[in-house]
Amino acid sequence: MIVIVTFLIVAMLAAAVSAYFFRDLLNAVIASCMVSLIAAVMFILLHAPDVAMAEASIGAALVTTVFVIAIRRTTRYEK
Amino acid sequence: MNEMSILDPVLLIAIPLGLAFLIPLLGLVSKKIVRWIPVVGFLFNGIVALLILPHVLKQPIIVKIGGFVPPFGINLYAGSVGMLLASLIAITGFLVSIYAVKYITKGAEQKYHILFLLLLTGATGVVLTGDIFNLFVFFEILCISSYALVAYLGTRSGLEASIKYLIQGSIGSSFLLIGIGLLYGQFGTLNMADLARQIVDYTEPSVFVSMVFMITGLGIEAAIFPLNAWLPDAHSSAPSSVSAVLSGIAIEVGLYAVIRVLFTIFAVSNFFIFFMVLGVLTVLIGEMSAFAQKNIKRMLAYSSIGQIGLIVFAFSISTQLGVAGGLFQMVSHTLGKALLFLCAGYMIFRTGSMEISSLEGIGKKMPITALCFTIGTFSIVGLPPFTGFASKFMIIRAALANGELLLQILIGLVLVGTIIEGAYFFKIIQTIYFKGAHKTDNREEAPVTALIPMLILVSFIIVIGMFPNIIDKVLQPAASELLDQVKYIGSVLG
Amino acid sequence: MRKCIGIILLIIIAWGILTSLQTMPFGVSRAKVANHYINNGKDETGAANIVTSVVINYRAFDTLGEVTVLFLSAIGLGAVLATIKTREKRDTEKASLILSTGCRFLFPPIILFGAYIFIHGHLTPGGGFQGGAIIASAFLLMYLGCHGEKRLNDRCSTFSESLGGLAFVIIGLIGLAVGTHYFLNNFMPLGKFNTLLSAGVIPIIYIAIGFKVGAELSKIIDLLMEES
Amino acid sequence: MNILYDYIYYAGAFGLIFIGIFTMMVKRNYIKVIIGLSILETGVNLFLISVGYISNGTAPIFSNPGIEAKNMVDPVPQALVLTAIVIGLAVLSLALSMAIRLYKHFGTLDLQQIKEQRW
Repeated sequence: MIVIVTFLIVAMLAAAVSAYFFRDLLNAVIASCMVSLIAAVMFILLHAPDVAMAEASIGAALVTTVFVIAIRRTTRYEK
Repeated sequence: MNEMSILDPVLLIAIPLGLAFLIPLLGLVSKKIVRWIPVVGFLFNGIVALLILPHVLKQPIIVKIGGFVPPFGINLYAGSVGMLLASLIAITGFLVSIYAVKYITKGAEQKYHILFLLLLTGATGVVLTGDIFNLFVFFEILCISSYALVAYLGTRSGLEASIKYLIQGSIGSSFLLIGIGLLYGQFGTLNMADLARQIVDYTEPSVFVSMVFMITGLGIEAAIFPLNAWLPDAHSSAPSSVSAVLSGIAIEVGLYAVIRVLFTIFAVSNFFIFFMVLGVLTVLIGEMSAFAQKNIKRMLAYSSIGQIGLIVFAFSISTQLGVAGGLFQMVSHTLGKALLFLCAGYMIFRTGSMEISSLEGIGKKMPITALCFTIGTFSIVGLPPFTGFASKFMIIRAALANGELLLQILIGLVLVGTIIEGAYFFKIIQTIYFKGAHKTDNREEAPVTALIPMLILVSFIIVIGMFPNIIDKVLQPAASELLDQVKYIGSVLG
Repeated sequence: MRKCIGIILLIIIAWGILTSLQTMPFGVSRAKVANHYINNGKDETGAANIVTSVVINYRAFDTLGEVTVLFLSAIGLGAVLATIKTREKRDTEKASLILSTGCRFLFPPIILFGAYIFIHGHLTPGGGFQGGAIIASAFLLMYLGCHGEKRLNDRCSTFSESLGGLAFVIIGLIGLAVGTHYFLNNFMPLGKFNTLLSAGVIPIIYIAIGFKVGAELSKIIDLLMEES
Repeated sequence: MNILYDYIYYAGAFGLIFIGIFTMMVKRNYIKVIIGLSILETGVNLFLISVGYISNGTAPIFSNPGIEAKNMVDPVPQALVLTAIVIGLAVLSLALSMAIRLYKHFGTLDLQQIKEQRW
């Protein structure tokens, strides 16, 4: 159990750090989507199924969609 | 008791929310009705708030939402402070929304009215609530509607200001939420009175950290000195009717939240010197920056920073007289600054420019607006017989009451700030009346819907300034409510 | 330069948080309020899902505020985007028949699933917000799959968001008017525990929220995607 | 091992919060700043949920009769986070609509350049 949790948290932090470093905004958005998804898994592990559902459907899916639409209507690369 | 159950303070929040949800439906029927909805809502709010006000002076009303006893459900605490500010919000909102009926012509009007209605509903919620997470939710309502309203005109400066405000404001909200989480982790409750009962010593490191988080988060909205980078841009590039409520109400409400958290939850008593110095710094920086401005709305925005500093200073004296003076200064700043922004709105609209130099000779073309503007500046600077004088006088009396040397020095610095304030406001008045009389292009007076709110505000300023006893009856119980933590806990938890 | 200031600031914050966290160890029960909800929530509200009973009953005022925030966001977004005059034109390929038929085929089940989630909010995990988000995802699928054919009906979405919000407020006001005179009081009979028709006003409020959230999230996506 | 287990969730949550704040402070691209905001919000939510956790607990739902009340995790932070997630979405979508407007007006998302070419 503890190994899984540690792995998840390290993966989550790695995703967050890579969201900081990516020059391509689309990649950064996908990385932050991954942060949200792993957070949803961790909510399940912390026995919060309601929040996990909300995080997966709102935090991961809809927020990413909104980001992608915004990037499509603006610009994709950070200079 | 029977009569009180009809006049429930929760109506002050529920009815405007319902009206805001109703606006899109009415918008399908008729576009004209929509702009009168906020007027109706705030008229209702004003009447209800003024009817409740005399009852709460004797004893606060605790509203249990959903019928659950306070630590378990959310409660509203309609005490003297809450109802004083709620009536102030309702009255200002009523006047500004009358003004906006004709003033807002560009953009998506219907959306403007919804946002405006909800902004002040959020403010009412903040001043009435007795639960810290509920405070956060209403703060978000207040903030999000302000972000959208600042960007409403879609100009470049408005957009940039709004983005700055949004970034700083959302960091502030996250900090507030972290502070709430830390408090919940330690004490297992979210009710203010219950927290206040359990927090014995605020200097304990863990409690102190959560307090710092909450104060930082709220301080961004209240624009206390190091956290106010967003304010001048946001207040100067919003539509004038919005600037009036942002300057007159939004930052005051933020400050109220800071004071409520400090006094009631943590019962802070010894680092007020720190806040006093911050307040004086805010006054001096705000007034000096205002002096250097050429743009009239930016000047008014910086002057708001100065006034906020004065209010912080008054509250941190933390005696009965000082707190009452701070509340009085809040009232007079709300009335005065709202009046100034409303007048400036039509002056800018008619001249088409925000530069002070372009206002030359407007005293002849728009005599009533210019007169109202002049009275507003006199009140803000603090000349008798207007409200500003009475409130500043009260603060000075409070500062000199103890005879401490430090307080005397600081109040001296505040007075220097006031002199700077006087200097730049008289510069504007000189421009309005005594310059550029040769200009002959025809500019008309502001329309009636704009003049009525201005004149009502002027009459308030004069009446309260001449007879400060009217409001003093509310201020004294309000100040003792803020200072008396034990009574607050007792009245909520029984 | 900015990085240095940032790192110093973060170190100060981290130090503060570390001192604070020592008083709140992980995984230990401590809350009096939470114990009350867990032990009495079942009897006082009639909902099997305690989170739902907290969200819709004990802390319903927060939820009303939350719904308002979402409403505000949709309105504010419309106000901000309304000032754009020129609409861009993009060359997009029309979706193939298989894709668009597949999307149309999937649309009703997704809506149904969303409705299931918010109707069963008081029994199983989920509720108005999650269900509303799922409904919005159905509309998103139609946008992506059936290019430009199905647009959100403006009037319909306005109706459902306004009526959803009004229903919430009106239920609250009914609670104020009847019975014990409390705003948002659970004035209806609680019914048999763990059945669909139980828990008083909770299912009704969740249905209203589901409609409102679904309409609003779809509207946000619609406003952002608007181009043709 | 025990100490690790005690603090690992908190460490994850505050790691996210710090990365988020750092991104918001350092980056100049507006969309990157908003990505930082979304990471920050996720971190705060994770922190709130882990405050309410109880060792060997169960989800606070009486889904079948055998579940006992005393082992349930704290439902209050879950309700708070539900609210916070929705508020986060509201702020993010408003912020992104402003990004679209910003790009229309200035042709760039770099906040530094925008500051320079404002007047």
